Amino acid sequence: MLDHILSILIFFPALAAVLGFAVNKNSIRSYGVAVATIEFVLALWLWFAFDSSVSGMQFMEHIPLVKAFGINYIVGVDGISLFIIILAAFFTMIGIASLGETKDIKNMIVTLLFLQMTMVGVFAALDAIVFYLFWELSLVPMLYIIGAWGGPLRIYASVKFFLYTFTGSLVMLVGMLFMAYFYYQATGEWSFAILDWYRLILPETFQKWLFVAFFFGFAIKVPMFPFHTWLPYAHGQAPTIGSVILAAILLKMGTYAFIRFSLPLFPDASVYFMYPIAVLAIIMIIYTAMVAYAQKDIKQVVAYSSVSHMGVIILGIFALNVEGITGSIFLMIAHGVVSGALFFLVGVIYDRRHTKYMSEFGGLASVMPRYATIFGIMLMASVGLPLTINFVGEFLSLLGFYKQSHTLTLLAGMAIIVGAIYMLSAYKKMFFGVVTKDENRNLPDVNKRELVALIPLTIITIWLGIYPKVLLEPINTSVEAVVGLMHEKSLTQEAKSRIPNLTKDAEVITNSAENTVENSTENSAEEAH
Amino acid sequence: MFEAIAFYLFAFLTISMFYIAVTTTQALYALSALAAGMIFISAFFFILGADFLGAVQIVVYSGAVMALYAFGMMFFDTTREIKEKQGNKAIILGLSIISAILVVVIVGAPIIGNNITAAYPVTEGAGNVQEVGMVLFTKYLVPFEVAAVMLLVAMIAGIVLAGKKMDLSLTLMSEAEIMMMKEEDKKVHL
Amino acid sequence: MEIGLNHYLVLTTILFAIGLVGVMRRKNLLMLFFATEILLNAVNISFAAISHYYGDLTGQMFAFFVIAIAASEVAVGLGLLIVWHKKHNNIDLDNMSTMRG
Amino acid sequence: MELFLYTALFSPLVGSLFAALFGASKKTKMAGIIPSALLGLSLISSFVLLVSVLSSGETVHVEMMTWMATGDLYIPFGFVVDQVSVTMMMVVTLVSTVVHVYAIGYMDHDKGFNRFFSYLSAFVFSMMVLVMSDNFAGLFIGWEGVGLCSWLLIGFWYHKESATWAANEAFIMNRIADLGMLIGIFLVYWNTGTLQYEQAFAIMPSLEIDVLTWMGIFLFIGAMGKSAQFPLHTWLADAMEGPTPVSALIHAATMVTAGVYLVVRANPLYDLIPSVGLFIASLGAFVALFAASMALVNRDMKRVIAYSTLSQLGYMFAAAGLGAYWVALFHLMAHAFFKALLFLGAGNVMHAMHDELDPFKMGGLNKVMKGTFVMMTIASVALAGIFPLAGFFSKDLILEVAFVENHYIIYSVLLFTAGLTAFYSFRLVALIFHGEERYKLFGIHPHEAYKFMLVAMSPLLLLAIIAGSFKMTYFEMVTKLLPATEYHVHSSLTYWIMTIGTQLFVAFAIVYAYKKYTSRDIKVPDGTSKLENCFCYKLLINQYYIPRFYEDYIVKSYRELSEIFWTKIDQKIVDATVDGIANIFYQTGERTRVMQSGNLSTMLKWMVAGTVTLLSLAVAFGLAARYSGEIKIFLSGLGV
Repeated sequence: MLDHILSILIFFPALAAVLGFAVNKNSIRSYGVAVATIEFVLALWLWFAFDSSVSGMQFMEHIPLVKAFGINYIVGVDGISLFIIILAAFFTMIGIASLGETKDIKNMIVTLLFLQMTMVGVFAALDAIVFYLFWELSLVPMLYIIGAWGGPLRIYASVKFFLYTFTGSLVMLVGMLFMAYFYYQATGEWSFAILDWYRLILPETFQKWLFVAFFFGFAIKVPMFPFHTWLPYAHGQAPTIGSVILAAILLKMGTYAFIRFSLPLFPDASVYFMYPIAVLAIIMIIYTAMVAYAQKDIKQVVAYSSVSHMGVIILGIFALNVEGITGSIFLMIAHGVVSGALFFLVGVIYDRRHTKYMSEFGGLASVMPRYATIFGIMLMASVGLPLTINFVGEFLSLLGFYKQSHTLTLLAGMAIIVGAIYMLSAYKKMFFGVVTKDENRNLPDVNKRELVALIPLTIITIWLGIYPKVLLEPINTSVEAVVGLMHEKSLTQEAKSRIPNLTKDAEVITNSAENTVENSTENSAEEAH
Repeated sequence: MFEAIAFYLFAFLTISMFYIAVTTTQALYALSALAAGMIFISAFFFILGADFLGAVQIVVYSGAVMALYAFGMMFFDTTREIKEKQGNKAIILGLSIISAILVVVIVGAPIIGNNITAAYPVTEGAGNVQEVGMVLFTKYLVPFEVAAVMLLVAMIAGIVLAGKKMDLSLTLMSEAEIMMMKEEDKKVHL
Repeated sequence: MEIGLNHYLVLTTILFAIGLVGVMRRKNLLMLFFATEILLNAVNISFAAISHYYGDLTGQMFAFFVIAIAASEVAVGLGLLIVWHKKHNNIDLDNMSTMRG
Repeated sequence: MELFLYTALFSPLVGSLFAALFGASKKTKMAGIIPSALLGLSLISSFVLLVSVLSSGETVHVEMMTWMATGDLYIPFGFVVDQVSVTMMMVVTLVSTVVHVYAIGYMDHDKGFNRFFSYLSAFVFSMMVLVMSDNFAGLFIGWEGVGLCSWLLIGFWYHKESATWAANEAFIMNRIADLGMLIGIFLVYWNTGTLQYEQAFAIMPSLEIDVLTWMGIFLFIGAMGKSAQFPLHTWLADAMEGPTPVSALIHAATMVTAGVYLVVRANPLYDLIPSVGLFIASLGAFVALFAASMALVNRDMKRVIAYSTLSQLGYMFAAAGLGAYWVALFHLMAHAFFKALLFLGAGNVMHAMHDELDPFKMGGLNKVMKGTFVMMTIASVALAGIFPLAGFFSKDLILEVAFVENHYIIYSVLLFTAGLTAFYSFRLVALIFHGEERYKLFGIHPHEAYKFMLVAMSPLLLLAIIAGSFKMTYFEMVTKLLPATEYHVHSSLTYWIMTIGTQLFVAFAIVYAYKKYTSRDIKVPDGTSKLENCFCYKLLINQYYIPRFYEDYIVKSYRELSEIFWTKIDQKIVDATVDGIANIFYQTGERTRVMQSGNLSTMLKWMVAGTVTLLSLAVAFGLAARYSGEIKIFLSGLGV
């Protein structure tokens, strides 16, 4: 069973979702919780069985789909993707468990289970086509969730979300096809397997073009400035569970793909585009934080804060060294937990008052002390207080990028200031002061069902803030392999100097890569040029 | 010389007949002009030595098709003037001429380029009908049979389509009756 | 004054143009059928002419099949036309707008 | 020894968690007593450690577990008890134990009693982490931890708008400085490859001076925020919105001195960059004078003491900047005792006066509040630096340092400030405890605080008196770690002239303050007197207009800029562009929809048009293919 655990993880929720149509409406909730719990336990088992000293892919499965074009069903997991898969399983579980009174709850749970399939699929896929398939499929359940259970502007928001991200991924698809074609040119065989692509050394100009093509797909998903405008709408209109999954997992696809595709495939282009992307990331950090400060709707504040934090993740990725990339992966998980929790929290108050405007609240700290406490912990995690999960990621990301540029890091570090500004002022508006509105006087505090989601998230937030080593170790091993590969593959002098040389891993890479393939690639690339 | 005169004469006649056919408001005139034009076209076939084709043209077009139209027209109220809104004539004319020229260029290009050789050269000493028969029943046998079936299908289709409610005649019915019939139709559909 | 292929081609051009004018200009469906016949015949002439000048029978064969198709088209088309007329009491093109997008 | 270390470190945390258990429930005395007892335990452990360090000179260094490790980075949770940190530990645990016990009485009637002790103990834990950590990252944990607790405690009465505002201001301003600190930490890591103090400081001498200078500057920016140095000083005065024990513990004795601690801790670094040190000293001297001047006229008892704290922090930085780290640390310690005492005394007065803060509305309280009166007077004398109280030894030492190091400007500024300090301290004492009983006008019936609160304050009183006598012991201990520079004025004559002169100057300031503010015709100022209308007074009472400047130009513009970013740029430009692109397609569809009018005639026309287009393309491509050779020649002729 362990040999096929990834396939089981991917297709079990989908199968369960199909069967879910036949389940009685009254028992669908427990059915959903059961399925998601099994899935989560399986994911934990995956972690348990995972060997963190191995840098390469584990639990690989390989089934040819279209032999003539080298399209295979390949899945595998390494330290980079492992925890995001677990996080996806975790969020689906607590998401379903804490689902409030929802119309068409059956459809919702079935959709969530489908969504889980696509999420796990994206992070486990090692074939570009399979990856693309899950990447696009993930849009469909989300579109449905926003469109069917969303707020008044839900149609606009969902269509915008769908079309925007879809457009980006089409450009990415072109890049993938070209990449496969290039592989064909170099080796005489078609292949969409990412691990095969890793062995290709592309000439710099090709790298740049392909990097840009992939960048569009990823950047819109992240979303990077100036492609971020779909996000506030999507978050603003989506139901709580939609926002949670969107913020916690779906956004991570973009940043994950940067690490999986852009960096190892195009090391020179990554170095070449490092500064422009860093500048974009800094604009993201500061600009969206300021926009968040101007919001009147608490959910929008959290949404924009999401964008701001994603900027730090991008910055960490383009630090191009072990510290930065490890930090950014950790921050992905951290941000997933924290912003997921924040969206849950916003959902709690929305369920009670059916408004998200901060001006409607005030003085909630005395009415709902437990809620205020959990919100406060998450707020502090969001502003990156040490010993919370976010700090580790932010610290490492910024630390990593400091190696590349001092000034830009100084600017990016503004994140900790501007983040504090909007978060604290939002908290002040909602929780401090005296209760002014009568409706707020008798609000019930968080109930058990909500605590099911919030308590584990709080525990994780603090636990991983104090003891991040459990995650950092496997992540570190895989990231070292990626960085080593990048250093090995890079052509330009600048890239060689920017990407640190990790000798111990470099040897392994050289052995595995076939020099002949590389040479022929280079030759044909020259001809094509 | 004779050929030239014949060509120009029939060219003039065909063009004018067809011109009348597309411009006249009277359906009957159009029908007559079209039938005449068809017959004149068969003259070209004869000039070009395609005797069989010429004969078919007369039989099928001037005979069968025109008769069909004539029968068809009996159903319609041909005396009724149909108002035809007209768009921009320049566009219509321009588009027609350009596309006609393009069609001819495309069809004629390989010939002008002298790149083609005859796939089924005309057999010396045999009449046109014989030649056609030989090609038609060897190389084009299958298409020929298919065409035959198609004609059969078309015939049946025509009968079925036109044969519904043959007992009614809109031309003879009054407006009120027609309206009533339509109402009933709607009810059935609902 | 030798009549060459070009003469025929010019003639068919003119006839084809007339046919197209008919197609676009007429609003009476019956007239539209007439115009279609003209188009087909124009092409038939060019087939026959090319066949003649190149000593190749293929052109004639095509013309033959075109005639066959034209005949069946008329049969079916006319049938449809009659049904339409029975339903709507006219055969005006402008009234056929159920395909408005 | 490790056991004592862990006890000292974690018992406040246990206390905090214990109190947090009762956070949402009704007030229980236990929530106050248990954390206080645990803090006492921590105090005892710290004392044991102090004795051990003092007697054997050995330091305790433990590594609890790994925190972060990736790439070459390795950060453990490591703790060290050496001469410097044990001093700080003593100060922190001692003052906080006193404050905890005091707060049991002070917060007696407050609804958030349990919550308060949870926060307060959490603060002590963070502070302990800060001082005991053996690396910069651990320092930063404590650094941010105390910031968080400070936010929680300033905003403790969260229903008060001013309190929450002050809390947020304090947090955000500290964050600005923390960025500097973070950058400093990055610089240390990338240049030395480690964040452990020992290793990092060992590598530093081999680094370039530029790098070291930047390191020093950025770390000091961090220190500036926490220690409220100019221009990040405004939060400290506003932080007085918090409960008074908080002000005593956090905003006088411990947290604000973290900056000084950092500079002292990083002494190997600052020794290498004397120019930065000089800057620190100058800034310290400036802040000393600057803050003291604002204290002269302020009419809020707690704010006066806050400015006094600020001013004393300036002294400490002046000493640290000049390389006299042990002097700075000594003053830090002495200051912690008497300033905490002063604040707690002020707390008693506040309680007695029903939270009235304006000393002009008090007067003559010495009759009702004898104990408090004595304590505050002694604390003020110590603050003024009168022999033989604690302040004399530490403050005079700083003056000597400035003199010996030949920085006469700094010396004279500090000397002048000493006079101001004496003046405003006794202005306060005189206004509160002497003169007419003006409070009667407001119908207040003051009463003395609980006995046990006064008893709780007594250790501080004792230390404020006798701390000076530890000077030599302390010197011997701490100089095992810090540069052991003894500062002696060259000739003993100069020394005596200086010391006696200073004492006389200070004594004169005290007498003058007494004379001026004990007189019978002190009235509650109503803004009409000549003094109140003069420019200097206005400048000082408005804190040099700096808070207003921040509010009008920075906060407001930030808010407006945010608004513009959102409404103008995000919605009108970025999002509008996206929607615009979508609209182009939509409009194209809308326009071309006319083609699908359903009118067969029109559609036929479009069909013909389409045919024409396709045919033209066919012809064009055919020609291009036919004449490709010629086209190539032609194009190459054109130079394409």
